Amino acid sequence: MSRTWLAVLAAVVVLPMAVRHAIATEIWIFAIFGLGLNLLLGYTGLLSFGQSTFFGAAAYVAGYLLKHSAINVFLALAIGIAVGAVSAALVGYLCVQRSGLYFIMLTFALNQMFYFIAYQWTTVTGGEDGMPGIGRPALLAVDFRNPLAYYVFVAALFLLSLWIMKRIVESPLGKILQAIRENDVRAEAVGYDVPRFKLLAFVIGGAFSGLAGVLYAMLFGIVPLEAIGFVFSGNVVFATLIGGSGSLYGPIIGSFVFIWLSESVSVVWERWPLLLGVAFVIVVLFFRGGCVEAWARFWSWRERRRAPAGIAP
Amino acid sequence: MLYALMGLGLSLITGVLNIPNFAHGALFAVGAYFLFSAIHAVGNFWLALVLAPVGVALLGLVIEYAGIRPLYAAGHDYQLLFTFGLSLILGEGIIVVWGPIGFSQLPPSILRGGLDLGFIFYPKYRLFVMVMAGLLVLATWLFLEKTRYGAIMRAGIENKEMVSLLGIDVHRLFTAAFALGAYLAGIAGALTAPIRGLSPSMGVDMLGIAFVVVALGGLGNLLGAIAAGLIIGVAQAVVALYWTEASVAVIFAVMAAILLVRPQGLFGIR
Amino acid sequence: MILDIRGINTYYGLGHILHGLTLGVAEGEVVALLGRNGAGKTTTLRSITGLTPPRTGEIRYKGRDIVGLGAHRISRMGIALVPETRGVFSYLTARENLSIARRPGSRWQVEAVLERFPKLREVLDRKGRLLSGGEQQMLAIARALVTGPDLLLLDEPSQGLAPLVVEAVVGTIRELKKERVSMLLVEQNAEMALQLADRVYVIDHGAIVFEGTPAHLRADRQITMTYLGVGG
Amino acid sequence: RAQAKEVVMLGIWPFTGAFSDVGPILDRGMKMALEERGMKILGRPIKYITRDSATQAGASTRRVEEAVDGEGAKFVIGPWSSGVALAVSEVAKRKKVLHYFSGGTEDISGARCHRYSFQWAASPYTAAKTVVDTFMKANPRAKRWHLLVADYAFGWSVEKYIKEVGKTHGLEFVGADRHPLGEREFSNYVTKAAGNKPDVVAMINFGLDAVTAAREIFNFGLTPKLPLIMSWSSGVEELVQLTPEIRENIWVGSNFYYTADTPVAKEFVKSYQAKFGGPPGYAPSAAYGMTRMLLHGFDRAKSVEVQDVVKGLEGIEVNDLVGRMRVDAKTHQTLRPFFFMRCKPKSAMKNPMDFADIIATGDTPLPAQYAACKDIGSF
Amino acid sequence: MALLRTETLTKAFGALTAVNGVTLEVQAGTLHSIIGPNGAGKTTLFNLLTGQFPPTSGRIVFDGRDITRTPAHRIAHLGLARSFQRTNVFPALSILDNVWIAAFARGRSWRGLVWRRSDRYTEIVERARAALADVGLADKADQPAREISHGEQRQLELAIALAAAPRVLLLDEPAAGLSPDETQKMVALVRELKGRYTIVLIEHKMDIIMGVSDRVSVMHFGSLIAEGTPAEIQRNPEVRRAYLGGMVAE
Ligand SMILES: Nc1ncnc2c1ncn2[C@@H]1O[C@H](COP(=O)(O)OP(=O)(O)OP(=O)(O)O)[C@@H](O)[C@H]1O
Ligand SMILES: Nc1ncnc2c1ncn2[C@@H]1O[C@H](COP(=O)(O)OP(=O)(O)OP(=O)(O)O)[C@@H](O)[C@H]1O
Ligand SMILES: [Mg+2]
Ligand SMILES: [Mg+2]
Repeated sequence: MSRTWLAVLAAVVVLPMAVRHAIATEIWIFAIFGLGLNLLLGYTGLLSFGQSTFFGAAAYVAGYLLKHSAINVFLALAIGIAVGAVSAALVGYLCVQRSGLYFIMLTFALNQMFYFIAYQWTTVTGGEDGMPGIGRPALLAVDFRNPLAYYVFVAALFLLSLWIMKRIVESPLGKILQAIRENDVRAEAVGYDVPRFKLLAFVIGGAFSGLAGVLYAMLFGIVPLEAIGFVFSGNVVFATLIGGSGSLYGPIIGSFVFIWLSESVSVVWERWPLLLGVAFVIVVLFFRGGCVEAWARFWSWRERRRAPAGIAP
Repeated sequence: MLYALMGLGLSLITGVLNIPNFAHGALFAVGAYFLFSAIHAVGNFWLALVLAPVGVALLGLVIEYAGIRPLYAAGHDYQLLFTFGLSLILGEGIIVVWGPIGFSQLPPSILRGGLDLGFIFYPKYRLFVMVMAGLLVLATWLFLEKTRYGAIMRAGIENKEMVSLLGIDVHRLFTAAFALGAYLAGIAGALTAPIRGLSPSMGVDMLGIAFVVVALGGLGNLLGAIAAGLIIGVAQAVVALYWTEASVAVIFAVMAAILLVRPQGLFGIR
Repeated sequence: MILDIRGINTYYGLGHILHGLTLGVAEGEVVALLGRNGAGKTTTLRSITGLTPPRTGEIRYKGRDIVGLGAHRISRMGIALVPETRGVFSYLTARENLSIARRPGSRWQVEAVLERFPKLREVLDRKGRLLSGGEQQMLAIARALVTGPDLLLLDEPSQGLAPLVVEAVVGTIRELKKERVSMLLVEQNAEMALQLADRVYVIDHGAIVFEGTPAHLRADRQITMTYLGVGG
Repeated sequence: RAQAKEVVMLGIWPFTGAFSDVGPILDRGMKMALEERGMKILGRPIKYITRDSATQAGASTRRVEEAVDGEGAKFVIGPWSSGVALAVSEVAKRKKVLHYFSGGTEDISGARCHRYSFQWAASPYTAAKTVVDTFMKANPRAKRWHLLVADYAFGWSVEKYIKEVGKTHGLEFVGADRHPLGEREFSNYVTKAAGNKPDVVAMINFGLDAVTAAREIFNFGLTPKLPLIMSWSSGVEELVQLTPEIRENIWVGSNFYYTADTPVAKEFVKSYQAKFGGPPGYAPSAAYGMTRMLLHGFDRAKSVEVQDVVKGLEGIEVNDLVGRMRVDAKTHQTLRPFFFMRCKPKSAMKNPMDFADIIATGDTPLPAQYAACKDIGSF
Repeated sequence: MALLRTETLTKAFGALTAVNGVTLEVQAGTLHSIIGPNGAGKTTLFNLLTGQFPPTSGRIVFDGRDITRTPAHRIAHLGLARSFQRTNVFPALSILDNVWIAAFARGRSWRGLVWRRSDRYTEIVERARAALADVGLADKADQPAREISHGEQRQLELAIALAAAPRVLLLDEPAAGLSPDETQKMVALVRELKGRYTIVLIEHKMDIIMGVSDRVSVMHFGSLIAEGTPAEIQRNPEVRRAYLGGMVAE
């Protein structure tokens, strides 16, 4: 087992002691969400600004079923993953042909469309009221209403997701997606159906988003309207960028920093989005590459400072 | 027409500068608030209507110079992060400066009341806005299509290096394009204020629509943005009459439908 | 010397392209720069025009160091480039292509340039992308001329042109020379370059490997074989 | 530990997001009510904390849970928007903490009622009855009504009751258009309303929707020729966003108006004016009023335990902010008067905040056959 | 029978007809060169053959099979690999990954696409390493492609084409930008490959063309103006006028 995995495991164990269970749980949920996005953003080079479409759609569908037909947890998760994947396939079908700004705007606009559908379809989604009353059915005598039990469940799923994502990025698919990001014309010429692969990445990302969406709904017992809104889409992009989109682990660090930061700042000052905005601007102007790169830079700076001393006779 | 105006400004910035400007809605709101303050400062609607968008353009100038210029070479992700952060700052800034509660701004007295057009009673101010927006769109279009500057900007869309080889300062050109885009957002906001009033959230409300207009019109296609703005305005008005619940979602549905048929947008070439 | 390049080093990101390159162009002189693909000819021109400024070294134009000035400033000092990609704006008409380059004090106004390329007059209102390759090349040269340059940089001006048009370009270069415009000519068509040039440089891997008159170069089989791939 | 004796109260207010305008003033109201008691209840210190609801159900849920778990908050007041309130109400139920809310959802004391949540605002029925009865008394011939309704549960229920009450007056509803929440382009609705040639336009919407629509109705020249009724308005907060010209001939139903003629209101308005330089609107008053009711509940229960306070509130009857107030033990609905005002023309305004006169109050409770809260349940 | 054949293949970009009625036959196992002035349409012809864009009219037949409107990635699977005139690699990927990507595309099976670790495909890795060894890049396998010199990128360009184990190799100016000795190496390599693959070669360097080609076709303004053995082409007056000019002869 590598050092990174040990670090992640340590974080999983320590986090619930450091912050409240709900926030700790939400951090890992967000990390799952971020993992899905990063397959698109970091590996395929597609900046999707509409990830909450899949997150929200999965949360609504699974939430609805949890509420009305007493399905078990794993079925709910499976349904959420499926809904995430299918909605991603739909949106992806429209979007993968486009690139650059067009892609961003399309994912954004389609996200808005789903948002307004959820907003208006009050009989099912509850509109602005959200869809409350979602339970966490017990599984094998484990009562997930206990926050710690649920935390352990989510953390386990997160580790599973991370492992799956690691396998995916280390598989041929991961390499092919990177190749597409680097040079899609050449990838096509070498023999890959580029739109098809982009769609596949989209669907996998959607499945991860769907999983995160269901876990989120069960965490708070409600699917709030904002779960499908563009602010949510933005947040996951920003969390990933703040963490560093170049690395598999970037979104994990990002979601930790993002959620922890916005929660603690919001208690301090009511105009906290202003600070968040300032933070974004600072990251962009001075720390492009996010935490992962800032960390790497810090280390190389330290190494450089130490090196001369070591060489000196 | 207002949609067209918004779309035009955004299309200019996204198309010419290749920057996803999520702060465009915030600039729109700032335009409205500048108008409000300017009226209180100079006591004259018309003068304020001239001053407010110029103020927004100046703000745009500063933003471009200080923030956007270093980002042309960075990826869209960072540009997006920046403009989104900017929109948060501007939006919250409005609350800090003008307070969280909205205002009403009456039209100038000669434009109050309405005209009976026989089949419909229509407020004079709305007619004025339509004419103004039409004129502005026309002026912008003429400026970009018929003058040397317009040609330069369109050339800049295609090939920055070549433009600078002709002795033209591309940076200044882009600053000007951004300022012009900000100006259009600002004047759209100022013109809207007497209709929809002012509130800190007005920018966010408008942003989604502006993006749809640009996507539909084709990136950087100014004429397309105008046409898309009109189409969306009409579609929304018609749907609101028959199926009110859908009047917002329809904008996006129309977009999705058109993009299915024409993936490059209505008039897109790329 | 109207242009005096001394020991410039130019990079693309990490790629070190020009290695201490030195060359000069005298007033009213036509200088040819020859070399294989990727030797750094275009990079030399980009260095001069400020598109890819050298990191070190000196470029003096009319006695003034122009390294680090913006491309537009350098252009306004009287240096014009006809790029190898032509750089015709495809969504502007030919007339607009010319009009955005126009400068008040230029010694060639649009009319004067059109006199030189009568063919262009017929296509003035056509969008750039509809022009034929030859027309595009003419337009690129015309556009460089209306800026009124004292130093004209030509990057493969004969590229993709029919022999007759090549003749026209050759003719134009000769006339410009009579008007004492200095020129730096990059050409794959070595024969044409050698006919026109007063002096020749051969560049390889970003450094000058030969300097002399065309006659000298023709005589030097070694150089032509090794660096130009011709003359065998 | 000293801390254990503290009573922790949470104000969950919208400091950012859609209703960021009212967050700070809600906070003021609650703080004033607590300070009146010297931040003490039954000899124990009160610790007042706030959280930002952001008008997002998810964020509110998260933050209330955090305040309950982390800060030991046991009494929650707020937030502002109905949707978010229902989410907070769920948390209250789950975490077994007391929740008091004021706003336009019937569900808190209706379909989704439970032992821990209370509703301070009048029932939509009370509002509809007050509005229609009073308006018809003043304008007996205005029988053709056009309704403009926000398209969600609150709008539907008020619409239902207005039509119900309207029957007794023989009203003809010439149109009833629903608009989505957050609509900003009302020109089409207004044109349609004008086409119906009504005697009066009645709006059932709230906040920015109501303000934007009222403005548009004026722009299209309907007001002041026709009367416009804002059936369920926040009063000051909405009226201040309009100009005197627009307000002319607007009639307003509200849960509070600062000229309310009760001793508590007079005292509150005076100290609020002195502190903040303007009269309180509905928001600070509701926060103030709810906090006072909650404290009355403590007094009656003589305990600081959540379940005791709940029991203390159930059936309590006091003369407070808006007059005689009673908490219905079966539904947790606060039974109380609703206000109906008429806006003043510019010339009659004594100061810029002198918007309207109260012309009537009404307190008819929701008839039992409509009550959706069949069983309030146990703890 | 010809392995690769075009029938009156035409490609117009608006008013410009870049490839005009080209009918060409490439026999299996031969090295067939295409020469012609800049802008004659040679690269465009390659782009048509590999499906980068569809022709305006005409047909392409590969191994008896009509591939005229087959998309690029499908054509690559059929065994048509190309190198690009402008270096066109995956800059952030390592040299080995660059080649690996091409090798995997033509791998026997894509089983385990999203799951199996990519270094477990031993056969693919071997083929990739062999291609790198062929062009002399084996010892740089782990460097990112963006950090190697221009000449090495040209070699990588060729390795990517080779790794696909193609049946026909389309080489677009493989020697452009190579220093003289590297050019020599390239010529040697092309000679060696000649036995193994069917090769179509575009080159401006006449010494290479004349040295290695079995047949030479000459394009001019989109059309084929001549075809023959190197010796015939060198003697053809029209070719000399259109392309070779005065430079080659003496
Ligand atoms: N944008 C770029 N980024 C990185 N490297 C580049 C870039 N442009 C050119 N190069 C490299 O710089 C070197 C010199 O290129 P340059 O274009 O100057 O050659 P040239 O002599 O003009 O060749 P040609 O005859 O093909 O035009 C080449 O190795 C090329 O690959
Ligand atoms: N996508 C395109 N759109 C429009 N015109 C194009 C396109 N691609 C190539 N052309 C034009 O088609 C003509 C033929 O181009 P092509 O690249 O095939 O020439 P070539 O024979 O390969 O020349 P070279 O020897 O310089 O590589 C050129 O004039 C070129 O400008
Ligand atoms: Mg070049
Ligand atoms: Mg070519």
